[in-house]
Amino acid sequence: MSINLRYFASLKEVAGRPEDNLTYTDTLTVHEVWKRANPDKSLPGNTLTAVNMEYVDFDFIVKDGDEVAFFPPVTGG
Amino acid sequence: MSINLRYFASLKEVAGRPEDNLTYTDTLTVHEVWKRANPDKSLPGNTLTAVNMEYVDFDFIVKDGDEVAFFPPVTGG
Amino acid sequence: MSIQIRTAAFDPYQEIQTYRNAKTGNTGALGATGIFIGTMRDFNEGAAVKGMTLEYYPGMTEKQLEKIVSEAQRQWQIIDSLLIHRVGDIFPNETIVLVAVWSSHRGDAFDASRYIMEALKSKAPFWKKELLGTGDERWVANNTNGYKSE
Amino acid sequence: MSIQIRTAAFDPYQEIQTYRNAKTGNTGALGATGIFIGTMRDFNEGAAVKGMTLEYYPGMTEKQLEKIVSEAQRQWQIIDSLLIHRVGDIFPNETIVLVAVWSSHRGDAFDASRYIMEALKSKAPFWKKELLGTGDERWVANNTNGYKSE
Repeated sequence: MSINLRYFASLKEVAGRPEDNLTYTDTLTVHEVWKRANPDKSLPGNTLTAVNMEYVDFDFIVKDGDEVAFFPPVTGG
Repeated sequence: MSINLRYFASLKEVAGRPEDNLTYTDTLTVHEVWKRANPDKSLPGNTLTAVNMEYVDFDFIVKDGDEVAFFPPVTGG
Repeated sequence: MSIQIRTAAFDPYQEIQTYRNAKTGNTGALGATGIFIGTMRDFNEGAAVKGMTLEYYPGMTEKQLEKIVSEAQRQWQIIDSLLIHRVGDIFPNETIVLVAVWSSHRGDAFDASRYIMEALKSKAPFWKKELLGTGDERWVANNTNGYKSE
Repeated sequence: MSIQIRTAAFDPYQEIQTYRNAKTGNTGALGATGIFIGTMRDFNEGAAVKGMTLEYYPGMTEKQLEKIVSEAQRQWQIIDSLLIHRVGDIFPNETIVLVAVWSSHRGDAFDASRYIMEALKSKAPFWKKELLGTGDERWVANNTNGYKSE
């Protein structure tokens, strides 16, 4: 199975790249996706996560083909 | 002593005139001013009153030269 | 700060631009603009309305509007404000009132513009007489509380 | 209802007029317009700011803005609304965001425009990176709650 990862704003700097692809065979939560893709970097505590452009919790389980995004608190307006 | 009276909106129709002058020798509240100037018409219950363009209560005591106004609830905006 | 009473129709967006364009200095502190525009509807309380006459109390109306804007300045951090109110004969789709408040932060612009509108609606001596579709005339009896959705 | 993301500077008053002038029908029901304009300041959290880059998440940002406006339509009686948000490089005095809500009664226009702004500030994926007067860059950490005066 394969998912696409996207990083925005300061999380893009933390991850060191804007996007990513992860292939996996087991069951993964969003938080586990981060750890698998960024084994040497802990996920900042206030990070927001989205799957297919909808907000989800860290323990949301991803599925094949999902787009998983990591970003800091939003600051628009 | 003499005061000027002004009537606005529906109160102008109740009083039958836009303004008035009242001469008096005793002590008068705003409510008594209305009764003196309009002896045959009772003051509508929701009437607002102003003396010299500041809101006052019905029992406010007028003085020589005051401008006393009577008008219904305001409906601007 | 500017408070104006107008006898002729005006374009609220043109007024705002003209007013602000004439200002210089300190614009970098402006982070928020809160605006309310009240427009004449062609219906009210179940009846078609063709036109309206807005009466006011020259002198007292200005005085009360100044008190309202001063109170808003006291309660919130306001950089600038513009308040324009029509009087006389008004027709549907014309602007009755414009309130614009400029501040650094949005809470002040939102709160102060709403405060000015609500205070104006309850304190400023203006009275509307409607000319109905039937040809009858009627005084508008009371303004509602705008802090509650109707 | 219109939601737009813009990469170039825009004049909020011109946008409102152009948008509404293109509409026909039912204008007689419009009694209230509530507008908020967010403008880039030249300072933030104690530091001079020369410019800003607004990043967003194409696709998700639009989706979240649509949800916010839909929720406002569900909660309040809205006739029309316009929401425009800048992205990319922005300079002081340029408009960052415009929210306009048209309704029959003022409570709806005030409440809905403010709701849209607050929801946008907490839910819509936009991120500001400031270029300071010192030449340093910094990400803006957090939006404040605009229901409280700051």
